[in-house]
Parts: sequence; structure tokens; C-alpha cells
Amino acid sequence: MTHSTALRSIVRRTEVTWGLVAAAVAAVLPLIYPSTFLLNVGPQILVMGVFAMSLNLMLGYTGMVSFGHAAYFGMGAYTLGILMQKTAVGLAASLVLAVAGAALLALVIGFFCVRLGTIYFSMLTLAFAQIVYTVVIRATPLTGGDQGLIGGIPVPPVRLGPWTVALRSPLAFYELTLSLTVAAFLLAKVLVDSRWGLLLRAVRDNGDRVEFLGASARGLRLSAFVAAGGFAGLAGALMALYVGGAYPDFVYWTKSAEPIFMVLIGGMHTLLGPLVGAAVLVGLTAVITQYTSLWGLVLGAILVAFTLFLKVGLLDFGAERWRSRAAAAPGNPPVGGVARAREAK
Amino acid sequence: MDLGAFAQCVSSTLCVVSQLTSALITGLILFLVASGLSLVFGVMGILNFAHGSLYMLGAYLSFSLLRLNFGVATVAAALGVAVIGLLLERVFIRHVYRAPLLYQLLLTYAFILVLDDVAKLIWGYDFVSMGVPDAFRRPPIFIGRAPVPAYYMFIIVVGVVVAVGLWLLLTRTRFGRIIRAAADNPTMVAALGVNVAAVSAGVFVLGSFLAGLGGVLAAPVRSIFPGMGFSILVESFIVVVIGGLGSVAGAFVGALLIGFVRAFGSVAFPALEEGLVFMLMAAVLLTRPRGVLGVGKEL
Amino acid sequence: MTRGGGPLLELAGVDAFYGRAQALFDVSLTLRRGEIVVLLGRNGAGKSTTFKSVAGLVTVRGAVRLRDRDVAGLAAHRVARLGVGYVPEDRQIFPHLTVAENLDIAVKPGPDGGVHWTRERLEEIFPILAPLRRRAGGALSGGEQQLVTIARTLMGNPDVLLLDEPSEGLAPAIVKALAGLVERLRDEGVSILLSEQNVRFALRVADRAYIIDSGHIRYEGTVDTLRGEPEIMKRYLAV
Amino acid sequence: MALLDVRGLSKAFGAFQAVHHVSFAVEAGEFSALIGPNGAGKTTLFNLLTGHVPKTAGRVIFDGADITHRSPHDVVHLGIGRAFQRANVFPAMTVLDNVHAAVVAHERAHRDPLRAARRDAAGRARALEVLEWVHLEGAAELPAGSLSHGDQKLLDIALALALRPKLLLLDEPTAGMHPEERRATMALVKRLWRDLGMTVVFVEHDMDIVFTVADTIRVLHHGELVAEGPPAAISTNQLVIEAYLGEGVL
Repeated sequence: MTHSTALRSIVRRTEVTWGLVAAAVAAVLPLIYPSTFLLNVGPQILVMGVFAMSLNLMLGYTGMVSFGHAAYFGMGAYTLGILMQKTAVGLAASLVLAVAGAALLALVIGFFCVRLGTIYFSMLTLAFAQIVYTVVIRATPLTGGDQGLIGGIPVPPVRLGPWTVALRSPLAFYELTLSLTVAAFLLAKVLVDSRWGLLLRAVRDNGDRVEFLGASARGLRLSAFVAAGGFAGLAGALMALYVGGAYPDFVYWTKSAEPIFMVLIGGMHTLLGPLVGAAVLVGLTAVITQYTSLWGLVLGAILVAFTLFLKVGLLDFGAERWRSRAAAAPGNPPVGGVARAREAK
Repeated sequence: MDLGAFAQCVSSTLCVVSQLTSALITGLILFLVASGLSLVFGVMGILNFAHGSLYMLGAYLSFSLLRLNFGVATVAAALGVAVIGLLLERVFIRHVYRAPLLYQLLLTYAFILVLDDVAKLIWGYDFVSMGVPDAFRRPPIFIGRAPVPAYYMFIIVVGVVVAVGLWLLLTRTRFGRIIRAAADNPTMVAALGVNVAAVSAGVFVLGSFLAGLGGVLAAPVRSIFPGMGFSILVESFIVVVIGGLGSVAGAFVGALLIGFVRAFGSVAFPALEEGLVFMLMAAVLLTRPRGVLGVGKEL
Repeated sequence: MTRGGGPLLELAGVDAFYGRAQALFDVSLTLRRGEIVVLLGRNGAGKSTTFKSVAGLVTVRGAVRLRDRDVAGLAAHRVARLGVGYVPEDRQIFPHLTVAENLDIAVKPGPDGGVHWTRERLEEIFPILAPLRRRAGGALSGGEQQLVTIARTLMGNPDVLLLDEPSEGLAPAIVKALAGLVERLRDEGVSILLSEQNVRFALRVADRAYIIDSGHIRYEGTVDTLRGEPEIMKRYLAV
Repeated sequence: MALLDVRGLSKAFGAFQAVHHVSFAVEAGEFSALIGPNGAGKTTLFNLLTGHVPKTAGRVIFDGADITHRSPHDVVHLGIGRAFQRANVFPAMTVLDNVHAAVVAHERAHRDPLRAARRDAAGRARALEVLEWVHLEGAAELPAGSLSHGDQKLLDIALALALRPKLLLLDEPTAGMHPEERRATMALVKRLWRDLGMTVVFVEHDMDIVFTVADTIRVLHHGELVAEGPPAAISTNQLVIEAYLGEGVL
């Protein structure tokens, strides 16, 4: 009993520990090894990692496959971009409003989508996302239409106590993205380990049974949808800062597909899994494109091998290995309530 | 919204006929691709992301084979795609029948990446355009005073013939009955002595053939480029959802519906052109969550 | 009665599993040529699983011998082609196919290559079939579905017929007709393994009986012997 | 006053009368069985009581409140818990998380953002206590899906117990178990009934068990309540014997 409980909390703490260790390494790395490649690709990995992690609140933790998650990513990006370009709202407030805007959009769209299940849910999320896309490319005065929000996003230097940090510097931006990613990860971790997160997983496993426990599976799905939308909005806002604009392809459906594959590659049973998936997919693409323009061929072949041979996400594979080793360890308690009832009788 | 333009169009034979033929060729090509997707999904439960890439391969093969002869190119290209489909199914896809749906998507998405790059290697990065085959370089056919290009008529005829043929295959042959029965209950079909694995492979080949044929027919009227399979893939998914999962008749209705929405919607709502099809899907899903002709198959 | 030595169908020490859950424990039973054997037991006792073990629809350990050939682990369609006709409990008619189409799917020669059953012959034995030909399977009543699934299975010319609870949910008059039909099939050379909860029906048509409970065979004997064992009937069948 | 009062309850699926004009009253503290052949309408009756299937006609009064048209959630929170014929649990979650989820849902803690976001040591402790009731505490950290069928059935019951129901509906709690396991499980259920002061209605096919443990037996046949009474009266009831033996069928 105590043995396995201990194991459980180790696993639980492990994710945070590993996450923080990885973050510390990532924070120090560019200081000792200032590579342009790293400063270039690093923020992309982090932003896409947060995006994939946000999707996983739905996909892995609630069992909902959204094909239209780019809508909230794009909403975050455009909200931040428009606020920073056209108003006097500051960076911090713009980030908050970008998250809020994305969550609000998710609330409206999610309200309709969570009524449907399985593939129908997926297709309806796709439909709404494409409608958002249409609005984005047509609302030219606000969004810049096909061209996107061009002309860059003015980012004023940020004052941190005695220091003034110019976020235009790639290193500063890298560290900012990293710290926001860590914050998002820790917040998401608190959420998925909470009672709410517990019920989300219950919905994922068996939504009908949740209803019989007196909780609304639909309401829980909607809350996961909104939370995922908010985190996606953060990712989108960061992406807008990174590229200095917001573009229609942020909202296009191919942008919705990317985080799905990141989650699948990294593993859907943890929050770090999607980040790992983003690192693999973005990193591999960046590396492969340096050598060949036919990156799809190489990446595709890797993915085919991955699906056929590994069949689960990388971190899930590792966790499963670890668990089966732990389960085989001696000292595990006997099970069998029915048998125990027989003895008790 | 531009209802004035729409009113003007419907009052002119020229415009109506031209939008009508456009609706039909869009719808019928889409039907060919989507019916294959629907069959594969209905019988095997596989959502094949690479289905659009098979369409692309059909177009490219037809482009390359046209040098020989149009008839040969059409038949050989579609059959070639069917063979590619068979290879994909036997070598890769049969290993993921029992895998979660998302892993099937990941695998077939990987095919898209590979096949697009293969297309780049063989046919280059740029758009290629093949033009109307010589056999169809002839005066248009007039409906009233409105001209319809001969090749458009060819697409419409082939599309309708294939639709009818597919319907006959599914309803009038033993193979068709087995396919429909396997979509409902593959275990029982196996218990009656039918090799369901062989049927699945057959269905995948048929689906690939249909996608390839769609590409072949589209090649002369659309630009051909790596990645051209993507947008028709999304539209095919929409057709399958609108028509009801696994229903070929539904796919026919759904595909034509999309053809019409695209052709006439672009006149009436030019500002919403990109979104119309998705609005249609949202409307269908919100009012009839199992599709227009859906039989209520649960995923 | 027996030809070619051993029994037509024999299960020897069969364990069956659904995933990790074991549903049958060391089940052994035999069906000889020309026999009707009934497997009795309550809901969930393991009757359907026994049938699925023969039909190749569940993972088994142990031997399933058909005419002395071990068929355990063979794919379902191979078992069917070797002459086993399986009529599942819930009938599993193809609802979107017509009756004629349902029958057509199963058409194949028997294990000896012979064709004993044709649609014409079946329509003669099941007069109800002919007028139903064009009706969709899903639109039939329970009794009609039961007869169609039996007829469908016969189109494959099996020499072993597995009938899983054929009387369930049928009106008394239909059950009576079913009894006559089962006997007629036996007379035409089909050996039948039957499972039932309707003890009366079972004891009327069968030659021998097995009782299964919690995945274990608890009793084996002729129907006449079983009739004289009220204790056993009460314990396992709540009769 | 009866805890559960069912009056003229009917349910038709198209032309098929699944439950037809059923009336009965379950007294508080009762330990009763609902029996009847397959397809008699027992599960449908449960679905009607818990509000999962709309009623064609009739009323249901529970604990003084009319719950005829209340939502399934309300019915749960008013105190009707339910376990299922086929173990209905959360297979990928640990056994403890399964019950903890039920505790959270029962307390409606997930709906209060401040409580929802915090970890819940007290809730886990309560969940563990519930697991001890059904002797599954040793399996607390295993995935529910890895339990044996019988243990999953117990976990299903534990999920219902975590809701602290006044009335517990058990649909074939011993289905698929060995005879000895069945008896042990029913004995456990009866002890829980006594210790927790619940009212229990269970569906069961094993007549030995039914006639041994139930105080009251109700018999459903073709959707109608054909008999109701103590075991002694039911065992000699001609209608019941017919329903089970299929008199008149051949």
C-alpha cells in the first residue's frame, strides 16, 4: 500500500522535477552555447509545445479530439497583435487579453461542439475553426486579410527591477518564452492534478458513468475546451511576438493538425509529452530542412516507423516501461476484493 | 453578401449553365474521391488521411502517361493508383487496424509528407498544367445558347457512370453485399466463411482506384502540384460527414451539395467563399448530427 | 452412428479468454454425427463463449477438434469453410441487407464440396422465407430473424450447426415450429449443438445434455437421465 | 412513508411496452430483490427510476420529492446510487482515482473554482475508506481496467457507495462470478446495507441467493409487476413459476 502510493507521488512529482530540470538546462544552454540555431528554433519549440500541451488538456486528459484548435491559437495571436499595433495597451495586459479572448471564443464555439461526440465533435471544431479563418481573411481592416498583420509588433523594453530588457534581443525573447512556458506548464499541472482534472480524466474514460455520479460530462467537456482555448491563446500570442505579426495560416486547419501530431509523438498521458513532441517535430523539421528541401520524405519515414513500431508516444512509452518494472517489483500488495470478501465471510 | 449578382446570374441562362456545369464537375470529382474515403472508412474503420495524396498521384500519373494516349492514360493512371493503394494497405495500414484512430491518422499523415515529396522528386516543385487532352479540343456543346466545354461533359458523364456503377456494384453483386454486410458486422461475415481481410484489401484498392480516377479526371482542369491532395481531402471529409459516415449514397448527395454551394455560393456570397462549405457542415452537424443520410453508425 | 472414428466435433480441455478475463475453464464436450446435443446453463454461464470457441471468435487454449482436425486458433472464416455453421444468440442479421442478400452472403459448398442447401430447398422447408425475400433484415420480427439466420447459415452447407439460444424471445407457437425444424435438420444430416435457457424446449429436441455453470461443465448425460435429476436441474438451472 | 414510491410507471419503445403500469413502494431500510426473465424490463425500470430514460407515463416519488421529471444528476444528488450489470468503471484510472472522482462529483467540489483547483487529501482519504468497505484498498493504485471482472464489479458498487446513497440500485451485482464468489459478494453487500443504513434494491438471477438474502422480492415479467412479497410467498406463486419455467412454451 505505502509502497505504491509512494510510487505514485514520485511519478507525480517526477513530471514537475523533470520539467524544471529541463527548463533549467534550457535556460542556461544559450548562455554557454550561444547558437543562432538554438535561439531561432528554441522559441518555436516552446510556443508549439505550449500549443500542443493546451490541446492535450482536451485530447489526452478529456478524450476530445479537436481538429480546430488553431482558432484559439490564432485568436491569441491576432488579439495580441492588434492590441499592440493599434492601441496603447501594454504587453502584459495584451497577453492577458489574448488569453481571455481565446478562452471566450472557445466558450462560444465549445458550447455547440461539446454536444457532439467522437468524429462529429472533431469535424464541428474544424468547421468552426475554418469559419474563424474566413472571418480573419475577410476582416481586412482589422486583421490585414490575406497579408496578415504586417509591419511588425512594437515591443517596448520591459523593466525588471533595476534592469531594462529589450525583448527584441533573441536571447531575451528566448528566456521570456521559456519562463512563460514553465509558468503555463506549472499552472496546467496544478489543474490536471486537481479535482477538476480528476473528473476530466473520468470523462475521458467513461463519460456516461460520470453522469451517473451526478456530474455533467458535457459541462466538464466545455470547461476543458475553454481552458485548452485559453492556453492555446497564450501560445498564439507568443507566436505573434516571435514572428512579429499574425498571419492567416495561424488559423488555418493545418495549424490545427500540428499539435495533434506533437501530442501523439510525445505522449498523451502527461503534460511534458506534448512539449517533447513539439521538440521532436519542430526540431527534426528544422534540422532536416538544413540538409534537404525534401524534409517531408525524411520526417514521413520517421513517423511511419514510429507508428508501426512504437505505437505510443515517447513519454508514455517510458512511463509504461517504468510502471511495468515497478509492478513486477516484489512487495506489491495482493489484490482481489472478491477474494477478500470470501475470506472475511 | 451580393444577392444582386446572384439574382442577375439566375436570370441569365449563360450564367446558370456555367455555374451548373461548374457545380457538377466539382461535385462529381469530389464524389469520386469522397466515395472511396467513405467506403474505406465504412468497411475498415480507417480514416485515411493519405486519400487526397492518391488523388494527387492520379493526376500526376495521368499527366505523365498522356503522352501515350488519353484513353490509356486515364485507365492506367487510375489502375496505377489502385496498385499503390494495395501496397500501402498490405505493407503498412493492415498493421494499424486495431490501433487507436489517431495513430491511423498519424500514419496516413506521414504518407502525405512522403508522397508529396516523392511527387516533388519526380515531377518537380512547381505547378504543372496539362491542358485539355487533344481528343477534347473541339467546339463546346451548346445548352440553349450556353457553351459547355466538351471535356466538362466528359467529366460529368464519367462521374455519373461511375456513380451508377458503384451503386450497382454495392447493391447487385455479391462483393457489394459482402462489403455492406462487413460495414455492419465484420465478425458475422467472417463466421459465414468470408475472408474479411481479403475483402478489406479489396475495398482499399477500390477506394484508391476511385481517388486516382478523381485525380485523373481533374488533371486537365486543375493545376497539378505537390500538396494538391490536401484541400480535396478536407472537402472529402466534409462530404463523408455531411452524407453520413460510410454511406456512398450520402457521399453522392453531399458531394453535389458542396459542388452547388461552391458554384452558386461564390456568386451570392463572394466574401464568404472559403467558409461556405464549412458553414454547410456546421449547419448539418448541428441539426442532423448523423449526416443527411446517416444511418447512425457510431464511431 | 460415428463415421471415421472420433466424434464430429470435440472440445477437450478448452479455456477461453476475453482479453485477460477467462470465461471458460477446462471445458470438454463432444458432438457425434447425427446428434442434437444441448448445452444448458444460466445467463452468463459460458454457453455463448463455448460456441465462439468453436467458431474461432474468441482466444482459446486447449483442443477444438472437427473431424479429428484441430481447429483451435483458426480464423473464423476458415472454421466456417470446414463446415461449422454458427447462429449467434443475438442473431446478427445484417439489418441493411434484404433477406435474399443476407442469404446470398453465406453461399458456399459444404466441407465435402457438396451443395445440399439451395434457396429453393430452404424456401420449401421455411415457407416463410419466400414472401420475405425483399424485406430488409432489420425490419423483420424476432422470430423471422431467427429463421432467416438459420437459413442463412445453412446456405453455407455446414455439417455442424451451432445454435445459440434459438428460442430466446420467441412466441410459444414459433418455439414449437423451431423444435420441428431442428429435428428436421438433424434428419437431413446436420449435427446440432444447441444452447438453451428454455429447458423444456431443449429437453424435447436434444439427445444428450451438458450443463455449464461459471465456465465449468458441471453435468453430462442423456436427456432422459437429466430428467431424473431434479436436484441438478434446480441447482444449476433454477428449475 | 415509503422511501421510493412508484406509481403506474410505463415505458414504451415504439410499439414495445418495456415497462407497463408498474406500481410499488420501497420502504426505507428494505433489502429487496427484483427478479424476472431476460427482457422482463428490469434494467429499463432502473433507467426510469434514475431519470436516464424518459417516462411514457407514471410518477416516481423519492424521499418525499417528486422526481418523475428530474434530471439524472438531480436524482443522484437526491440520494439514488446505482451500479451496473457490466462493470461500469473508469478503466484507465487507478482504483483510488475512480472512487475519488465519485467523491468529488458527490461533493460537487469541481464546480467551485477555488476548491476545484486544489488537491484534495480529505477526499482521497474518504475514497480510501470506501475502498476498504469493499476490500479493494490493496488495489488502490492499480488501473481499474487491470482488475478481475469480479473486482471491477465491486469497484462499480464502490463508486455508487461514494455518493452516500439512501437508495442503492444494483443491477446483477454478481453477474459473471463463481457461485462461491456470488455468495460472498452478496454477503458483503448485505453487510454494507446494514452498516451504512441504506435501502437496497438488487437484480439477481441466482434464485438461491435471492431467496436467502432478500426480505422482499418483486417479480417483473413482460414489463409488468406480477408478484411482490416475502420469499416464502413468492416461491409458491404460480405466476412466478410460469414466468421462470416458461409454462405454456411447449
